[in-house]
Amino acid sequence: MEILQLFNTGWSFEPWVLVFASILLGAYMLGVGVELNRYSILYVLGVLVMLFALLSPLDFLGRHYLFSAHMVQHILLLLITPLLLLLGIPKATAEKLLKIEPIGRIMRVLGYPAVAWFLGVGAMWVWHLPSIHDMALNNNSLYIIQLISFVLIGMIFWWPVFTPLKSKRLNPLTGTLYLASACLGCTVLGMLITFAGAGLYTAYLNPADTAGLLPLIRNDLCITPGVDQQIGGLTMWVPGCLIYLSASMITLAQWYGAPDEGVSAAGHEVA
Amino acid sequence: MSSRLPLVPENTEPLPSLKENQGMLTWVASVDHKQIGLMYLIITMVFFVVGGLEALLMRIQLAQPEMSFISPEVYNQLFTMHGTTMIFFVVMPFLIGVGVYMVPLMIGARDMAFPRLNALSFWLIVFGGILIYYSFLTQSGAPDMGWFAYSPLSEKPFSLNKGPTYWALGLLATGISSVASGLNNIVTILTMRTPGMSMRRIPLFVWMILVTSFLLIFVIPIIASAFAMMLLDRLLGAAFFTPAHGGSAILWQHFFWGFGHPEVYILILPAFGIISEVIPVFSRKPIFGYEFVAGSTVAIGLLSVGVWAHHMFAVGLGDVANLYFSFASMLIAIPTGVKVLNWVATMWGGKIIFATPMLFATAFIIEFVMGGLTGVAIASVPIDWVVTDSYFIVAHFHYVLYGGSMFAIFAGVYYWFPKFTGRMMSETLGKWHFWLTVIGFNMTFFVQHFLGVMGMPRRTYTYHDFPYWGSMNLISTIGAIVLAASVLVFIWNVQVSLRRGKKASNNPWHAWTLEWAASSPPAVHNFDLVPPVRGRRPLWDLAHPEQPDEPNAKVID
Amino acid sequence: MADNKMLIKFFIASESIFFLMLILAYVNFKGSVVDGPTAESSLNPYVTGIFSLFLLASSFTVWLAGRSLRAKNHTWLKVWLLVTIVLGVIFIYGQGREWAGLIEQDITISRNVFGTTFFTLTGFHGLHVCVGLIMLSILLGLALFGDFKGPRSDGVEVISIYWHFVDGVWIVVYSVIYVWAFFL
Amino acid sequence: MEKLGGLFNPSSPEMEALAGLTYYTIAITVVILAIIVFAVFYIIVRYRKSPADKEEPYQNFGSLNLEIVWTLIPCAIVAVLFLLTCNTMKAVDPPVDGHEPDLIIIGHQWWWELRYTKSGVITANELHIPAGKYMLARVESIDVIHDFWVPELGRKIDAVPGHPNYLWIVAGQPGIYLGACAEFCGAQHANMRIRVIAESEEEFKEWEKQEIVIPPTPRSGLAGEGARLFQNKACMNCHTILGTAAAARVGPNLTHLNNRQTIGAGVLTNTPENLNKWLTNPQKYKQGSLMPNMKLSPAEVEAIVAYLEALK
Repeated sequence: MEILQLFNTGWSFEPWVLVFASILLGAYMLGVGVELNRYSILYVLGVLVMLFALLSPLDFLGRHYLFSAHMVQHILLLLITPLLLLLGIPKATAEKLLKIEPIGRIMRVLGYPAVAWFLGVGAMWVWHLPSIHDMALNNNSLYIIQLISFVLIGMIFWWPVFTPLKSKRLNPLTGTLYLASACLGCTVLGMLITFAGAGLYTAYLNPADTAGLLPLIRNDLCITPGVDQQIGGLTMWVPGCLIYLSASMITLAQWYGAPDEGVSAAGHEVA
Repeated sequence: MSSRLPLVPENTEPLPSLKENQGMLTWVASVDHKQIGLMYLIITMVFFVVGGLEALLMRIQLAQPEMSFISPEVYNQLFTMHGTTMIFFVVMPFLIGVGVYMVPLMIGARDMAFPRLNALSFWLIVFGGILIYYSFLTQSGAPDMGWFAYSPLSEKPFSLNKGPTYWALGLLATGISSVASGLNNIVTILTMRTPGMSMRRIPLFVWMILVTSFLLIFVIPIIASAFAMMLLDRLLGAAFFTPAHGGSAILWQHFFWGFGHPEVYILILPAFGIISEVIPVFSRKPIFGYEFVAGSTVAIGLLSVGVWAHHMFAVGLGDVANLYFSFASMLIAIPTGVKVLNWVATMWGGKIIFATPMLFATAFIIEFVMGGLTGVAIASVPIDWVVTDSYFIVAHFHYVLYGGSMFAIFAGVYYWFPKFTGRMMSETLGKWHFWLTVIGFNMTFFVQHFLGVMGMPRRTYTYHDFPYWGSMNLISTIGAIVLAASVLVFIWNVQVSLRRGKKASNNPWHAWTLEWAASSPPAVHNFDLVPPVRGRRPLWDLAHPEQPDEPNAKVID
Repeated sequence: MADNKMLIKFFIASESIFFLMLILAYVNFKGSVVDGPTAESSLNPYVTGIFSLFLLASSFTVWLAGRSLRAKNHTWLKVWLLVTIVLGVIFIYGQGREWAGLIEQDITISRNVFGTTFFTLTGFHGLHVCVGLIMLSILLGLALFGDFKGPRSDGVEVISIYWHFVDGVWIVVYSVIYVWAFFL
Repeated sequence: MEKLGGLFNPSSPEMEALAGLTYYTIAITVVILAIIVFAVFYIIVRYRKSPADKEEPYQNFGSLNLEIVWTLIPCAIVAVLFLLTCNTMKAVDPPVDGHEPDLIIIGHQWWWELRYTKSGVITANELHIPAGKYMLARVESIDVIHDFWVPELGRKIDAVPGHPNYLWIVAGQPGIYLGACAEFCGAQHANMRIRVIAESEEEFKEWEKQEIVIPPTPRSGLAGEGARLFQNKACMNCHTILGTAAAARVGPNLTHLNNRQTIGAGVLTNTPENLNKWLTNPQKYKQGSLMPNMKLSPAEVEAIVAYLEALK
């Protein structure tokens, strides 16, 4: 099978994905309504990214052949999609939403920086413990749970820094620390995966070559299991971190942009 | 010598003194940030001379092929100690020292948040330095495994001498000192700012010190743990870095460069800060794009911790890892470039006064860009395979650390000397110092680029007489001698100016940051009255009430 | 003022990097032990687990001590500080016992990379516990002399933050060394 | 004018690729440097404050558009550099693809042990290769980290204990290419030199044939005396000579010493006189070398030199 064929045939239309996507869109229509503006565009973009991650050959590859593809998918689902979705929610809607109990109470707990941080970084770590990862690959429902949990936990993780309620956002210096420490969290994991010997994730060692892709991957692209695992680890490490870092740059930029109220309280917020 | 430190001028207004002068005791027992700052500067100048002499001896040995001026063992000790001294006992403590002196003044504070911790930091540096230099007295001499102390060369049985042990202990002490001063600076900057001095108004030097301090507290522990492991290996026979016993030679490199690369930014960021203070004042314009200079600093700080493996391209980590690290390393060029362009833009359209500080700042831009560009080049994996561990690298990082950090340090000294001592430095000697430095520096290091690509490895005590190697090395050596002369001129200038320099007003450069509102030298309590802060340039606002920087800033005093 | 607490928080951040490195070293060599003892072959997760509980408990009691200070209840402040110290000492005794046992079987820091990383990691943690115990004893001494009027005292709060940190580190260390070796 | 070495004389396809990339990059960086330098000098001339001028200049606080522009331009440059890098990687360092190494290069303090896996030849410091033929080397170290570097033939590669690396060695034309250890490895790091001797296929085969013959041990005369001394003195504790009891691997294999051009990893050219000097006191020529001064009498030195020269 050639790369081109892969891009034609590699698409899968798993019902649960479409259901999940339509839930997301439906909720948005109910909550916000249907109009074309900055918010809705971002939101829809987020959904599209998610669909790409879940339906495109990326998912196929990640599930059957390449750990690295899987990692790209994770980055998209845990870092990109949720951020876009979050930025796609207008302030008013968010306020309405938080008024409804128990959502408000739950978000107050989950949105607490420490909690959100541990959820976000924890998701990365737990789902990449070799045993659990292989389990998820062999068990369809667990696999689905894994991917959906990425999107939801991702939103919780970004909440303290990019909540629609600007007033509730973390002070940018604290936000930078929040994101930088998260970056450290996934750096360490990426490092371990990169420098651990090949075969950390047994499923990818010698996959059942259902689609006849293996020759293409191993010979034409020269991606051995070892290289594959390295690419995966480094993808989590470098691009993953760059997303966190760019995010903190954005928060800083916004902060500088805002008018200066001249109160020297930043320090105490940082502590 | 007399009980009075040479730095204390015998003029009526005593240098930052605790009322009457009790000789050394006021200094040794002092917890005043200004005195501790000055002691930092003095001690680093001493170490600077020592490290410089070590370099000079090496250059003399290399002046001609196959010379036997010093033995290989001594040569190896010299370059090990030269690197260690210049990094840990000159550039780092100097920049920290200026920070200790200036940060409280710049944010309108009375002192650091933890004055006694501050004193501890300083004395630990001294202690560490003594510990390391003591190893020269052991019968087997100083450490000779290079400042990077690659295992297993730094391990038994390959280094049976005591040197590496003293070295690791001494650097542990300075490491603790750096973490302490980092913590101290962070808390000071975050909590001790005068009303109105919001985080968006602090001078850029303070920004850089803040980012540097965060780097310090987060990367020094990396090397501290590595030193601890190395000591356990050497003293208790542990097996972290000894492949013969199942350890890993590469793990040390990861730990060392995991600290070592951010360290480079610890050495250069405060220098950026000094430049960002000097250039606006002498161009008579505010810094161009304050937000971007400060923001890019944060970006550099964050990126710098994720790129260490570009020091290890030749180790064989695999092409994938190499390419990722290559990419991440190149990214650092972007925020750095932004900085440089902002400095140039600050000078553009200004009315520039080329006093000695500005001369050094201007030269800094060119020399640093030179070093930065070679840095981008060697971030490319194949190029690194050609030039790593060759004299090209020596040239590269001397352009960054001498052409960068040291030029900025000189600019800072000439700029703040009036504040430190109440006297101006001699402009004539200053110009001499400047031109000797520029000529000597470029003569020494520019040719080394070519030596490197022609195949001359680093850390070699001698070399065969290949075409042009001898002549190029000779040029380099002569340059080194000129550079040494420039340092002598500088020291002479400091001496003369201390005694006979012309009295300085509180704000001789008509600068705009708070430290210039204090008397020169500042009183023990720094300010009688901190001027109101309604923008990034409080003294400009005072001088030009008709056009304040932030016309509609809320007044808080 | 908040400075002292801010200081200890950043100090702890710095410290945790130090421990992170020791843990990474342990993980790095986890798989590469060719001969000689390993965690599986030479450790006992249950005994150590029980002693760990004492340390966890001490974290709770130091919190109670702080609370009694806020309630200006000085007797209970002293009691809880004492209890905390005792619990800490018990934990240290447990670790000493474990080390002695290993060294009797000639499992030392110089035996192989497991010994090297294990003793380094647990050793540095033990060192931090001892430092914490010293500081707690000083607190207790001051409390006995009635130094703390309450309701607030930077000394008590800062040192309890440090103590929680030492405790948290142990949870990580225990999971990395024992849980990973025996329960995963 | 004498020929410049290293990057200026690329002698293998790999090195040509490397030189190309380096020149492109240097060109880019030189242009950037030129722009900055020009700007600075223009400013120095144009914006110098005249003493008479008491006015402050226009206070310009920055420009968002400019910042964006000069953030994007470096991004573009970095992108270009990175693409150049990726393109060159494979050309500079071809993948191993599971080939078996043709030779094993082992770094010692301070000399190189060279083992040809096919023919079983073992030699030191002088690497014979057939010109134009790719040889896959496995690079190892027996003590500390070394680095194999022949500037005119290609990349550096570290010799790390416990972490073997692979390197394709090829020389376009016959000739002698000099290199050295590039990773600091102790007292005599400077005198841990490599000389790659690229020769025609036939010459190479011829050399290999000579190297594997086991020379007869001289029984009589000065050489025979030398042979006995070699066994009785400590020589055989460190060195190997095929066909004798000497089989240690601490020092270089001396079986065919007189086929080599240098002694002491490049400190002296290999002539009887130099060998004589060397044996009298190695520390004089390679201070700190692991070969001690054996305190041999001139007569003994004569004998051993005769023996080593006799080995054919």
